[in-house]
Amino acid sequence: MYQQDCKIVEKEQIKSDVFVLTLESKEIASKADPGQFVEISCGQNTDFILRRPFSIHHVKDSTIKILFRTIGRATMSLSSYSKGDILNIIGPLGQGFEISKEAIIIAGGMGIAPLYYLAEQMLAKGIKPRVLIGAKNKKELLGQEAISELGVEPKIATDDGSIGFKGLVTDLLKQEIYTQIPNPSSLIPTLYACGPEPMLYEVAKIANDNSLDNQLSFERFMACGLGACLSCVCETKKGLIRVCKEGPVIGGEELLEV
Amino acid sequence: MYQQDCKIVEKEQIKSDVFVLTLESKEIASKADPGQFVEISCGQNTDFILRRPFSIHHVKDSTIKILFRTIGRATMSLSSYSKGDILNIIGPLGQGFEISKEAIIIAGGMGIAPLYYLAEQMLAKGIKPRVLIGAKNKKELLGQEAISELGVEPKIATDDGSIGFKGLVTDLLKQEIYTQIPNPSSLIPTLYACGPEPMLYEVAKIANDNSLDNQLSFERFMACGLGACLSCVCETKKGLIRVCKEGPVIGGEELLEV
Amino acid sequence: MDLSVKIAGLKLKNPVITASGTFGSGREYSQLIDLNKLGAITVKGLSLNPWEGNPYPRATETSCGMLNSIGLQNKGVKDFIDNELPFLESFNTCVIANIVGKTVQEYIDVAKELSKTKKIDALELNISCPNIKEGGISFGSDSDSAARLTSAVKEKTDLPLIVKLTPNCADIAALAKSVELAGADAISLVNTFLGMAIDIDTAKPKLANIVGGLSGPAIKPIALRMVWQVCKEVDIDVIGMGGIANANDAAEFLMVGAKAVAVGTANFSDPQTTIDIIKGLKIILKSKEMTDIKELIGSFNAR
Amino acid sequence: MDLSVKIAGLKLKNPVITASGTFGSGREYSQLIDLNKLGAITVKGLSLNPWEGNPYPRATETSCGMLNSIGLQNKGVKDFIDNELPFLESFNTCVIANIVGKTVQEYIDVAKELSKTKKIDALELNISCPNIKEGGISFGSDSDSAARLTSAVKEKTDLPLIVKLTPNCADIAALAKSVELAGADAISLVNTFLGMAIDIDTAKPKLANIVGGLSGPAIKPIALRMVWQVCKEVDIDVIGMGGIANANDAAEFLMVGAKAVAVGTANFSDPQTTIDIIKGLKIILKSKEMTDIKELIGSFNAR
Ligand SMILES: Cc1cc2nc3c(=O)[nH]c(=O)nc-3n(C[C@H](O)[C@H](O)[C@H](O)COP(=O)(O)OP(=O)(O)OC[C@H]3O[C@@H](n4cnc5c(N)ncnc54)[C@H](O)[C@@H]3O)c2cc1C
Ligand SMILES: Cc1cc2nc3c(=O)[nH]c(=O)nc-3n(C[C@H](O)[C@H](O)[C@H](O)COP(=O)(O)OP(=O)(O)OC[C@H]3O[C@@H](n4cnc5c(N)ncnc54)[C@H](O)[C@@H]3O)c2cc1C
Ligand SMILES: Cc1cc2nc3c(=O)[nH]c(=O)nc-3n(C[C@H](O)[C@H](O)[C@H](O)COP(=O)(O)O)c2cc1C
Ligand SMILES: Cc1cc2nc3c(=O)[nH]c(=O)nc-3n(C[C@H](O)[C@H](O)[C@H](O)COP(=O)(O)O)c2cc1C
Ligand code: FES
Ligand code: FES
Repeated sequence: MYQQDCKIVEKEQIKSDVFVLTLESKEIASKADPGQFVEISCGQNTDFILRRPFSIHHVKDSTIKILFRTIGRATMSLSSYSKGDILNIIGPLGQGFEISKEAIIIAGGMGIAPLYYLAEQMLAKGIKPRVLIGAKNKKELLGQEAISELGVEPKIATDDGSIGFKGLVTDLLKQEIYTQIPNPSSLIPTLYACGPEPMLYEVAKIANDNSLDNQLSFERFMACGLGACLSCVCETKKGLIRVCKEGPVIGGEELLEV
Repeated sequence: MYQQDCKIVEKEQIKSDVFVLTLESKEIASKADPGQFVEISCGQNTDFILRRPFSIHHVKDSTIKILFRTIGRATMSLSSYSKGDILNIIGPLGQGFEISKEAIIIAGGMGIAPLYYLAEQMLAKGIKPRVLIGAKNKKELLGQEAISELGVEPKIATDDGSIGFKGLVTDLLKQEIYTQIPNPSSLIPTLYACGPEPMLYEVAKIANDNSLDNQLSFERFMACGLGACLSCVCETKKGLIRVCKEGPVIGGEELLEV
Repeated sequence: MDLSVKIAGLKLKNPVITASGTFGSGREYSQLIDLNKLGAITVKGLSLNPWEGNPYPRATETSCGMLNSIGLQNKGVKDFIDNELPFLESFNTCVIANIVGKTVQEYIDVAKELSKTKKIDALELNISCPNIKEGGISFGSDSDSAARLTSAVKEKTDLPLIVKLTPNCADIAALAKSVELAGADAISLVNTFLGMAIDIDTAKPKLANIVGGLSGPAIKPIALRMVWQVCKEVDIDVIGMGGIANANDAAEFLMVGAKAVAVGTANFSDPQTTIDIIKGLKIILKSKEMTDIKELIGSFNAR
Repeated sequence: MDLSVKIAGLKLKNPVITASGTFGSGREYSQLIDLNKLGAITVKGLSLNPWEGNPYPRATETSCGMLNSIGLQNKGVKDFIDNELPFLESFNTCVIANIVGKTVQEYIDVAKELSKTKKIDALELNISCPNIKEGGISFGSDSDSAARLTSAVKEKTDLPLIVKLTPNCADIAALAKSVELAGADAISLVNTFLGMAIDIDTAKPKLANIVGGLSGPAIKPIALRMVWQVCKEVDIDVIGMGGIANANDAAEFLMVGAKAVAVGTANFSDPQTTIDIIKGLKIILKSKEMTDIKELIGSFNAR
């Protein structure tokens, strides 16, 4: 874990409200696992005082990328920074995904942020995951191209059917599990998911019904991001855990009420 | 008095910590008298919530200029705006200078901000003021060139003598009054001053000793800038006045303890 | 869409009021906003005779807030009646007079003068100004003296009597209850929180009065909690304030049960705030498919 | 340059302490800052048996502040002694244990367990947590119960006893005086201010507990005023806190008379805050041509 002033070496705007920042940090880049996150100080002299957590979206050489949507004060402020500016960053934080030999990746909305890096790392290890991406509609869809460029054609689900399967990405997941010919390798897949909480619970349920391992990346309100303040807790079968420390990736079998 | 979103049509950095912004507002420009000021909202989602007062430094066509030094949170924030950005502005506010036929203008530091506009307006009316500018040193000197370009050669005083007279601008003023040949027009000059408060009191004293009219532009902490909150009061012979409303220009003869 | 509310029987066209001391007598703001659009204007605290207020500096900025120690400078109730009231009368909005005094009798005298005019819609008893030793907070910090003053003034006026509470107390609900029992027609809260700031270079206080009242967004969470507690405790109407800067903030106070809200410090940040809040409340109602602000009031779901 | 101070006889290498509940047991921060540099570490509130705390969501951000309703989740004093204290011991800094209880007896039991270890430098009696019904604030909101608890614990421990006061009271100086008379060796203040926030879309509270404690820069002016009032009133040492985020803030608290300061919420904004404050205080001393922090303490010039 490091705290550093990192230079923004690249800034891309990929939708009207979605940005990618590339940040220089040899140390964080060298330690970052897929599923881990960073805590960023998103502005000076602002009326918000807490850092904000963002998943590590990509690592290359001595840089990391984050992918974010502007939804409030801090992300708006973050989007006003430019190439060359400096951000103070703490990371890598939390427990990431454990890579297994056979994988189905399920991304809902911004959930693609950590899962893109996961897919990339799997491919680097010679594992070819299946990737399902869900979005409200074609316009809000994130990550299709990026995943394709990795050499995996993602399956898409949109609420309104404006592209791909019409319905929830979890319905697409059920199809994938129940109707697709089992993968020739005949290995049992692990499910990897990140997205809105109801989606994660649904994935856990599907995994449970099919006795599949599953690793879910959760979001909780975080004040410290370091495990000190106990504001990010989640109840699990093991008791209360800190999502910033024991998470954000949690085994679905540990959730209560699935 | 208007409240408007005004576009920044030009931004100049004239020293490492001094900026000039040119703002578009036909309405404010058409009403602004020398000595009046505007209240600017210097940032969004900031930890400071009050507007900041800045003197009107120049008016041309439908634009006004402000000249400011970055000394704290709001002025730092203001300096980060760029050409094309929008600022919300209220003005023109307060009572400005009354122009007289014979004038000595005394500027200390940022005090040049309203006095430049005053000099300009006097010249436009065919009155040629004498101008004295004080600064800590040559490096911090503001307005010499700008005033020269108006066609008046200003006299300079610096604390360290790095340029011009060595000493306080008020000492230079005494010289000007006591030792200079009286102006051929033989009109008695009015003193116009803006700068640090001790300087203003000294000008008032000199004016008093020499029975000269004098108009002094004061600074007070201002919450509303409109005359509503009573935070900017100054004790005068007339009682408490609101510097934002009855000022910022105050006749030196009204000050207590001169 | 119906934004109108009733406070102690007084009908306001909408629930947005200006907070005392932050809006002068409205004159200063009338060039920038249409005063006819406001639910009500609360004027600066009025005493019987002119008050000088505290020495300068009287205000300073803090993180998301400000401290003031104006100390209730005002020209006295007669000057107000002669010179400001005729101006205010020309607008189609309610006028609430905030009154202060150094003795019970002075409060009564100010209330009587104002009641006589027949041009004031309600009185707001300021027993909560933290900036002056006599008057203000000395009456408001304990339940007994607050209740005594309330009933003394109530006896001498027919106007709706709003009592403005100080947050500088241990049990705001108990304080509210005691003024309700003493005859208050409505309660407004919060006034400012006593605070201070130091200039570390000079080692001197930033306010000549050393301490002053904290207002602005910084205090909103505490103010909202207090308004909620008071709304649960009393049956009379409550006007909520403290850090309200936009329609969302106003909605929070209405949702916990305030019948109306007052905007103070935010008028300094942006003179359009009250007007923006009125517009914004309509948008909020629409998004909730409500047609009457009274549906929003008290809709907080504490679970 | 001498930054060392004494609190209730305990020597700290500098006056910068971490505030309870915002720094865990130091472990989390030890990868980012050198704990040896701190004046003292105050650990999270410890109860006799493990406490679950309040349901999620437990925190939310407000203007220049945050609300928390953690509710003193902790694994109990034994777990702390077995698993955290050995870690803390390895650093050259003082350790202050913050203790909580639901009964006087529980406070006493926790104090005894900790005193036995001989590895704790001082106890901080938390009678001011606004987030739990029993324990915490129920002891701290009135002078009598605060005094009774203080003397009960004081009898059973030889450790310096710091009593941490709640700001949710009408007269902080009186509260401080009563715990001083009851035997407190030092006083720390402020704990958080009770506040709340609402999600207007859902009409639900942002905290599952509805109310929580407000901390951060927003509260600094009120906290500073209270620390000043307490320093004037009592003779024992005072630790000041509430919204301290930089060396200037810390200097303000020291100038009004606090012997040391604690940093809470600012650790979240920037884990380097404590270290930066220690450096910054040296710069402030230098600019004032002082060589000893004790010259700064109490140097406030109220005129
Ligand atoms: C482990 C983790 C990884 C994340 N990764 C990404 C990512 O890769 N890309 C991305 O766009 N977003 C990510 N988020 C969410 C991101 O942190 C929020 O979008 C951001 O905090 C919103 O800040 P804001 O001020 O713009 O919005 P606000 O106006 O503060 O709030 C908007 C919403 O965000 C929530 N929120 C606010 N502060 C926090 C906080 N400190 N922690 C968690 N939630 C908060 C609020 O509850 C609210 O619902 C992640 C969150 C977590 C916990
Ligand atoms: C009528 C008037 C005209 C002015 N004209 C100019 C000008 O033309 N150019 C220029 O550079 N400056 C001018 N000033 C001063 C300018 O307003 C301050 O520099 C600015 O408010 C500092 O804000 P800050 O946040 O950067 O500094 P801060 O960190 O807030 O404070 C730095 C200093 O500025 C003072 N200050 C802060 N807020 C205010 C306020 N609202 N009103 C007055 N003083 C304040 C503080 O007391 C402190 O001493 C004028 C002030 C007044 C009253
Ligand atoms: C500069 C200033 C002057 C005030 N004067 C008065 C007053 O005369 N009477 C009064 O009852 N409250 C007065 N108040 C308190 C406000 O009416 C309001 O209760 C408080 O500021 C909290 O609201 P806010 O956070 O929206 O400002 C004053 C507040 C400020 C900032
Ligand atoms: C998340 C959080 C948890 C806290 N837990 C405790 C605690 O366990 N015991 C305690 O005495 N104070 C606790 N506090 C209060 C702080 O120690 C401190 O008194 C308060 O936050 C004010 O300081 P600050 O503004 O610097 O945060 C907690 C504060 C926060 C923000
Ligand atoms: S955010 Fe503080 S413990 Fe997780
Ligand atoms: S700044 Fe409000 S009256 Fe002058």
